[in-house]
Amino acid sequence: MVRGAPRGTQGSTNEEDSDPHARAVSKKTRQGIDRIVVRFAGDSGDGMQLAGMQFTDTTALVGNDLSTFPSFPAEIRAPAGTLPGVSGFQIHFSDEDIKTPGDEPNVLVVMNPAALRVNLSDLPEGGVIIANRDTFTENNLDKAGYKENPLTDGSLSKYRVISLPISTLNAEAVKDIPELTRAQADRCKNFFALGIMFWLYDRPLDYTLQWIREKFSKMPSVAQANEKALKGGYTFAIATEQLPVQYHVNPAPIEPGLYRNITGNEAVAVGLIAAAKLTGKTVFYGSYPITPASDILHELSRYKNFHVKTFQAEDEIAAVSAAIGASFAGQLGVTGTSGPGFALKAEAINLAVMTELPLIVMDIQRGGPSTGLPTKTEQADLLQAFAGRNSESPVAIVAAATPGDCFYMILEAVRIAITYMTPVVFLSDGYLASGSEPWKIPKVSELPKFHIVHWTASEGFYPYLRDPKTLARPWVIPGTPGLEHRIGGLEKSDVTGNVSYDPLNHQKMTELRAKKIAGIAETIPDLEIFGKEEGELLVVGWGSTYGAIYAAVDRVQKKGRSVSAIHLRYLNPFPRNLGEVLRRFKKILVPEGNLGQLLLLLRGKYLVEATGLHKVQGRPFQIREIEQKIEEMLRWR
Amino acid sequence: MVRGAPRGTQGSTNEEDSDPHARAVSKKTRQGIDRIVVRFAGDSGDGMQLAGMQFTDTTALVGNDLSTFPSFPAEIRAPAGTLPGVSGFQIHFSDEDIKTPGDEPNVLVVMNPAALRVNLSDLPEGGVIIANRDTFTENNLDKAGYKENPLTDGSLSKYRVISLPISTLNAEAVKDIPELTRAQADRCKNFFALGIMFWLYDRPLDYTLQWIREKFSKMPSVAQANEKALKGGYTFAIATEQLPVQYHVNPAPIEPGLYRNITGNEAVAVGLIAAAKLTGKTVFYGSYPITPASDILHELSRYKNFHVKTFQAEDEIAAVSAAIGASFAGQLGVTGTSGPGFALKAEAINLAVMTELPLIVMDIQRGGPSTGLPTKTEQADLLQAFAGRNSESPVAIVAAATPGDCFYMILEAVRIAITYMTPVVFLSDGYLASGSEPWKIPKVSELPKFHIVHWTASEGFYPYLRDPKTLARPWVIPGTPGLEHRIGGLEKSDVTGNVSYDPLNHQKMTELRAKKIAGIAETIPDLEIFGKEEGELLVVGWGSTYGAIYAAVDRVQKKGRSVSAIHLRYLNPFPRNLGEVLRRFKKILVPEGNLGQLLLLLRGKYLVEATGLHKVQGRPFQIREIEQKIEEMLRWR
Amino acid sequence: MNPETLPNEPIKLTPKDFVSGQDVRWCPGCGDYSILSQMQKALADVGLPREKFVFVSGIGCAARFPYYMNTYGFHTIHGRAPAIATGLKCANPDLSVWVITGDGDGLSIGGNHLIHCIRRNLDLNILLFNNKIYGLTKGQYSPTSEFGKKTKSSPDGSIEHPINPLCIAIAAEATFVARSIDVYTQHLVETIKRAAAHKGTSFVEIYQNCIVFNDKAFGDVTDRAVRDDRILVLEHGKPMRFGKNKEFGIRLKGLQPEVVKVDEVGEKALLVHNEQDPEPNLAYLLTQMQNPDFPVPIGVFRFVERPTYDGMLNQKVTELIQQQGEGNLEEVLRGPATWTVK
Amino acid sequence: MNPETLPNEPIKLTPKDFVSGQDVRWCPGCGDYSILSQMQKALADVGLPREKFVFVSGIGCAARFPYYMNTYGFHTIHGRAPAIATGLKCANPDLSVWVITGDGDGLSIGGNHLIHCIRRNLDLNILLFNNKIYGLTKGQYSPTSEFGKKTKSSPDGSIEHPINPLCIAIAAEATFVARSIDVYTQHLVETIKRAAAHKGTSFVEIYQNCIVFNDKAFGDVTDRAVRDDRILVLEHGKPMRFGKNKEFGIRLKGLQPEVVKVDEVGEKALLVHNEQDPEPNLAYLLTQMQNPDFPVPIGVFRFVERPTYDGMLNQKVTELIQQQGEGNLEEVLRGPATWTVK
Ligand SMILES: Cc1ncc(C[n+]2csc(CCOP(=O)(O)OP(=O)(O)O)c2C)c(N)n1
Ligand SMILES: Cc1ncc(C[n+]2csc(CCOP(=O)(O)OP(=O)(O)O)c2C)c(N)n1
Ligand code: SF4
Ligand code: SF4
Ligand SMILES: [Mg+2]
Ligand SMILES: [Mg+2]
Repeated sequence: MVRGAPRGTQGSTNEEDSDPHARAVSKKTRQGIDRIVVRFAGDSGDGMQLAGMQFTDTTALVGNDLSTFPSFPAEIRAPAGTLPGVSGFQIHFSDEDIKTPGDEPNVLVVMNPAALRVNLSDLPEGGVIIANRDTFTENNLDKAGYKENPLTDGSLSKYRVISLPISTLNAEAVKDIPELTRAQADRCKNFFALGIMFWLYDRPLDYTLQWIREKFSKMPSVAQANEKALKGGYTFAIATEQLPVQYHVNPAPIEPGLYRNITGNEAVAVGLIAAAKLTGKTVFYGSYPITPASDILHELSRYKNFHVKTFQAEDEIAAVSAAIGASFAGQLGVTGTSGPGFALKAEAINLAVMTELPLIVMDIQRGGPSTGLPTKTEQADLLQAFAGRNSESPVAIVAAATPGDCFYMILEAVRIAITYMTPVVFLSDGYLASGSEPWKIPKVSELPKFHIVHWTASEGFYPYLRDPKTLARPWVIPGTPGLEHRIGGLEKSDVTGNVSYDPLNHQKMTELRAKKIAGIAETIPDLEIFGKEEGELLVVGWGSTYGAIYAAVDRVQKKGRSVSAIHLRYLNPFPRNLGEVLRRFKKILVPEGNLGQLLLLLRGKYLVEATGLHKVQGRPFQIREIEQKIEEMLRWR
Repeated sequence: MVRGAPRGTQGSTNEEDSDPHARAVSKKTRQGIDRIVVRFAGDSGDGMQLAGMQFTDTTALVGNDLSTFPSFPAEIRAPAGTLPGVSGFQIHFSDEDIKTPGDEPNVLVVMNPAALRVNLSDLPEGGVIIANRDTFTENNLDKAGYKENPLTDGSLSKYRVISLPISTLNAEAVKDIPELTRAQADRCKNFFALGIMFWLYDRPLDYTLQWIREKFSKMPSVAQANEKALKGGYTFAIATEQLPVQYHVNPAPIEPGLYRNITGNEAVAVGLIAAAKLTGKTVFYGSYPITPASDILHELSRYKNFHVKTFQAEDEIAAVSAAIGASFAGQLGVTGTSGPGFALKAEAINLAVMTELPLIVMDIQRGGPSTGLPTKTEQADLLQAFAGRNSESPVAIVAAATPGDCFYMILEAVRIAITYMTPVVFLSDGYLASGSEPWKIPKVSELPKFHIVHWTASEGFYPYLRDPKTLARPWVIPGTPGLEHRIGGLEKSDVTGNVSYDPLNHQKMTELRAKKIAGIAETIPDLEIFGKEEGELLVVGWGSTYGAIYAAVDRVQKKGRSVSAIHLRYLNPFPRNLGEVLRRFKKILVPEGNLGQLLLLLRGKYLVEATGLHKVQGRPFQIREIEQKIEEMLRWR
Repeated sequence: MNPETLPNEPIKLTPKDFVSGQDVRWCPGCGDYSILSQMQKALADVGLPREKFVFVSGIGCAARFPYYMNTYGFHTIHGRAPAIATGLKCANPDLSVWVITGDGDGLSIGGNHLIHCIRRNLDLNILLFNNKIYGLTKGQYSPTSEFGKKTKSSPDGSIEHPINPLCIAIAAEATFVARSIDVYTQHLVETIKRAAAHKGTSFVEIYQNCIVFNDKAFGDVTDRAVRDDRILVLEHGKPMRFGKNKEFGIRLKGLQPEVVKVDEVGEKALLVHNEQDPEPNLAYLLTQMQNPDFPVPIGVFRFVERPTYDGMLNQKVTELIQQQGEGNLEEVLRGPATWTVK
Repeated sequence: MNPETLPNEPIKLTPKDFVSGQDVRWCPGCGDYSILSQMQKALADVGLPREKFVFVSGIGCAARFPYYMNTYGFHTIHGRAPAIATGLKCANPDLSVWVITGDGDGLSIGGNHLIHCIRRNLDLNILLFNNKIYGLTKGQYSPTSEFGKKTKSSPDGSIEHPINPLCIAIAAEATFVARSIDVYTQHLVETIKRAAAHKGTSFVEIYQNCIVFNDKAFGDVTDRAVRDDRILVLEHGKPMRFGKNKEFGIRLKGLQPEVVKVDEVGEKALLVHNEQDPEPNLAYLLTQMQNPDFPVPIGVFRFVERPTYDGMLNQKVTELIQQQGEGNLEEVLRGPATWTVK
């Protein structure tokens, strides 16, 4: 049944691109490989996210470095078996440091024809397809738009197809369990497939077995079924001739410590919970559900005993407004959304700019404009964050580089907001939000401390007095006797904070607001250069492009070429040494998930002749795409 | 009573800065002068706007070139006699071409102490103050914050004060009119003052007399009173010794034709009414009141017989949404607002970007951020227009240079919107909106024609087909048989317009949307350079800075220095020759009413080392400020 | 729709004519499917050609609706459909405009536009698919979710008191207010036709089952076993009776309705439904009747005439043109005062 | 305010204590002046220290109010005050929060926030100054302006049917609804005190005269000559009587109130006001009584108890802490599964 016969490697000289399976030649051998990219795909109802996550946890436990990226069906819920209903989960794991979920899968596990159809174009020639052939019925083929069964019509001859009757095998494995409905039985087949993959990549079953027992402790027959399915898959894999080789990936040399797996949205939530603890404040999270930010609301709503209060507002404007109200009340006002909601918040953010209140605005970017591609990633809200409000409206902007970095950048956002009494925009995106990576758990004692001083003395108090160093105005908690005062969105008189239409005062205040934000640079770490301190080409990234850029630069550096990289986690203000670093390189490349937004800011601010690389496809950069552009630019005269 | 004795000129060598009154030496002579700036100021209830407008109309009729700028009290309505209640109207008129309402008044007419206090700082040394001394009572002085009467305490010795009992004189003039209440009588004093000014600058009374008769045709005693007041002021001026010189300003060499006076907001309204006629479409204006845009709504609501429908929406979001609905219906959807409202419209504008519908969004900019300085001017929404929406969201942007230019740029906005099926942002500001200038009335036959072709054939129709030249998609009127189709805010498949999450399609469409807007440049006139085609310094302006920049450049050019100017009325895309023009000059200066927004775009796009001059004081540039900066830059090495 | 703009020859269409080619992408078993079918049936009988219909929606599962109707359609942004439809109808009054919204789209982010559209009485139809949940964003509580509801965003139970859509519509001075249910197919078809026939804003709440995130939200009312006892079908001019054998009725006690047995009190004692009452009081009372104390009323609560916004706007245009003639652009260009420079 | 948080010693304040130093900048003769004075009088008696009060407003003439109160104040953006106040109250439940809004701010751009704040029953007070006009933007019609009103933006008469603020509040499930009038100073003071005392959202409509752009908008009701005949002062538990000598009364006829002469029908026949009725029906009916058919009711329409949003939110925090203890950050950092790399 193996249509795609084993072939030689595709001539790629690059380790990460090559297909390790292609090296399998003899029977049931165990073979070491350095890295592998597996994508699980199936119908939304097939439990692929769960299978992927279990595989991830176990992979983490055996000590590989890893990176994952799920892809959900578009926002609508499609009928079973159709193309829009396909859900996927990709994991890249390795015995080395890796930075992305992989440019493309080496192995594609497909639970139905639609999953094959949707994902096939990403599979390079020679890639492995493990298919549940039981689902390749006429009806399902039809829904996926196949006229013929691709598993049998020869159209997959460029790939190595391992076609297995997973449904049947699974049904067999669980058949003796009492009280199990047929539907329940069939729903275990993701664990059967997972069992196969656990054997194929030489991973232990215990973690998942334990998980099953806990999860289904109240439904013993379901627990038993999933357990049998998992073990069934594993034993089947041992026995079958279709899988002649077992692969082994050694642990990666990872910094010692206690680790967990974390997605960007989880890291945001954990960061905010930590902020509540570290500041001793209530975190008030005002939000209106929107993909891909909703999970932060869901997550935070479970931590009331950390003094985290969530408010599901009637819309995004109410959400940010309520957060501003909470900040005025002396607590930590936070709001989160995605692009369309961020646009709606603009007017209210400006109220916080004028009243100089701390505020965290999180934008988990997605494809646009308008409703756009709601479940897909993009990095195109940078300019909106920078200038998408009426008049001169400076705010601080930070952006996380990896899922785990969301934790640290949220804490930075909090630090900046309360130190400088200013709104801070925190940028993440769909890729970071649901992508995951192993994350070294910090010790609480090593986390930053926040010392918030609220003004309480009635002598010498003016609402718009400024701290000489930070230019921040005092933060007074309403309820403090003797400091009754009024603020608002009209221009303020310097120091007194009274309403003022005075021309020179307006100029002064406009410049002060700008200067305050610019001054944040004093507390921002200098950029560290990855690679040589000067040279031919500098690649500048921000946000979620970090992994792909650094991996690409690493590859080219290893070829001995002069290329370095920097990554901006602070977008406004920029780190102090940015201009100087830029000028040390002959050429500058700025890869972004937009049409050149950071590019415009860098060119406009530093007058450097930077070049952009723009990908707006709802998915992250591949390492290879950046690598190619680097090579191309290094060839330029 | 004349406290400020006549003095010599202040040593200024510059004609426009000098004070012509200072040249008055002998008694009741008539003297020619080239230009003068008068500011009328009084309490909101004193009718200063009316007096100013009457003076303006007559000044236009005698053939001077002129420019006016009213300044209203801040949005609140203050009690009579207080500082916030002061209203002003400035007019600059001349026997030459002039471009601004004048850097500062030569003559200040003040109807009460508050008006003096608010305006005095703008009056240069040696300036003339004509004050209604009757209102300088203890109570009024107190409200204005004067401890002593400035008319008598010597504090005005740097000025030439003409202190007149205008209230008394006025009461005297109208005393015999039957049925006139005391309040009505007193309310005529603006006409008394106007009469004085008419004599002083040698203007005829007929136009205003005619106006009074028409306006008050149903209140004969009020008409009579105003007439007597006006004439009374005139005769008093003839007689009094306090006004020894009558000044005469010759007609300016103005292009022949039929003229009217027009404010920016009037020109916008007239432009939209013309657009309805010229396109044969209904103009649907959705708006929510906001200063300084409300007058456009008021104005347009009176032109239903031009097929102009106004809709006062529940908020700005509804206003723009309704306009989008009207465009979808096949009519001309227009919405107008100011900064805070513009911020609120961002999300909906993106719907029009994605669905590629024509839409005019007018932003009459005001001081910000947030509520800011609602009645004051500013130019700081350019970047918001450029990028203040989620994701890559290209729209066309135009900006008017003068009040009258609003008419032409609105027509341009309409042309671009319907030719390219795109939202167009039209930028004006508080200064243009209420400032006025003489406007040569165009012949209807000379106005642009619009040929709108709606797709009607059902063969070959796809909602996202593109015109090969403009890249515009077809505009179909719902109701057209056979073309039923559906559009929306999700990403569209090229040509078919079906919802698409395809990665490469998204890249293609994102680039297509950008390319379409960039392509508008093909139909934009090349920039004309004011001055030499290349040289030392180029001053680049946009929007309402036009007058001050060109006047300043003109002055410096006349000193024989190498300075030229260009003015951008198209901000996105830029005119095709902009980059090339910029490169022909060694230095570039960009004066703007913000902290450097066009500057960022020019530097970012063309990598030119431009310098900014930033004024954010709620009022326009003075010619002198720009002139000084030019001189400074010409000195730079 | 203006009856005047109806074509002379009756148009014969079938439900199929209203089926667009697009794949329907709701979850299998979603109540939206039924609403779609009933809409297609109802429109076939309205007597207008397909091209005269425009469906406008916001964002949500419900808001996908326009894609599946072979008419003009506009899938807009979250909450703004009533405002967009307002401009559409004002600019092109010949169209039959249908707004499709959800409980989140219409009552959360879009509540204000809904209210203002209703009070202005635009001549359009608003169908609110109430599934008491945010479906598209995968299951957060909505403004109609019951107090205490546990959802993704309220793991320990919502602390929000729900809003009553029909009551809000009445308070917003609605001229047509009705309720129907996804699975009451015939009733739904009739209700949609009634809405189509009304000149002014027709507001219809449709109970819609979200099988994935809020299954059986209306089960206590719509379950076959109980529905006769839990639903009161309103009929104009008829006494309010319900129950398998119509054995129960509604009587007024002061200002408070009460459930009575008909054979105990006699039919005469029952409240008689009057959808055309110029006062909204009865309609209001009916909106207050909720399970389990009362049967849930369905049908037309209120149906009164009031001039429409678009009608009056266009009338003003016509009148002004009659009075002053088509506007003269030259006059406008000239403004109040001119002078000539030679 | 939580009564528990009231200080033990009664606080003695005078109206003057609430006067801020800022110049009041309303037009001379504006009704806002009176409301300001009555507020200062009322708050002096509430028994809370000044620093516990926060006034939050949107934009408009009314919204200037906070500047003139010597308390904490936040003059925010147009229409959003209820949302801002929501966050403020949730984050700092000890404060007495007052939202000041206008008919444009609260019912036009801010209508949705108003409704949702009311239905959530935040423990705060919303005073809507209804002058039936946009004052600050110099005279456009507002959602409460009467049909046909000529204003700057409706030179040939508005074609919008007005909205009834109290009716909207009732439909939004309000627990406290009242109306008073700028010139009814004593009544206004009492109404404000009642609002302050209510735990939950207190919604008060105040008829306010805009002397500049809509003078005498309520003249037909408030004119000294007619007011006794045109105003019905609601008193809990009392029959509804009005007129100079209380000679008229309100009786119920079916679902419809009617004006009767008391000596003709007897006081027993009259409707008795019950602001505490758990059902909102009576309150609703009262909101429908409008000039000239009926006297305009003022006073407290509805006053019922329901748990507040902020109260429940804080209770959940407290409960969870009681159950699970103060959150342990280390646990959260660790998440569901960890492994150790050596
Ligand atoms: C501005 C904006 N905010 C949030 C969202 C995310 N969103 C899409 S649909 C929806 C709610 C849908 O609920 P409902 O209207 O009840 O429709 P249903 O899916 O239940 O039919 C939300 C919050 C969005 N698309 N746009
Ligand atoms: C976003 C935004 N849109 C519009 C405005 C302009 N604006 C200020 S107040 C106001 C209406 C005020 O009316 P109302 O609330 O009735 O208050 P009043 O002045 O009558 O007291 C408007 C439209 C604004 N400030 N902000
Ligand atoms: S999520 Fe619910 S409402 Fe949405 S399609 Fe599925 S069943 Fe229907
Ligand atoms: S405009 Fe009207 S509401 Fe505003 S301050 Fe003046 S009188 Fe009062
Ligand atoms: Mg819903
Ligand atoms: Mg008002």
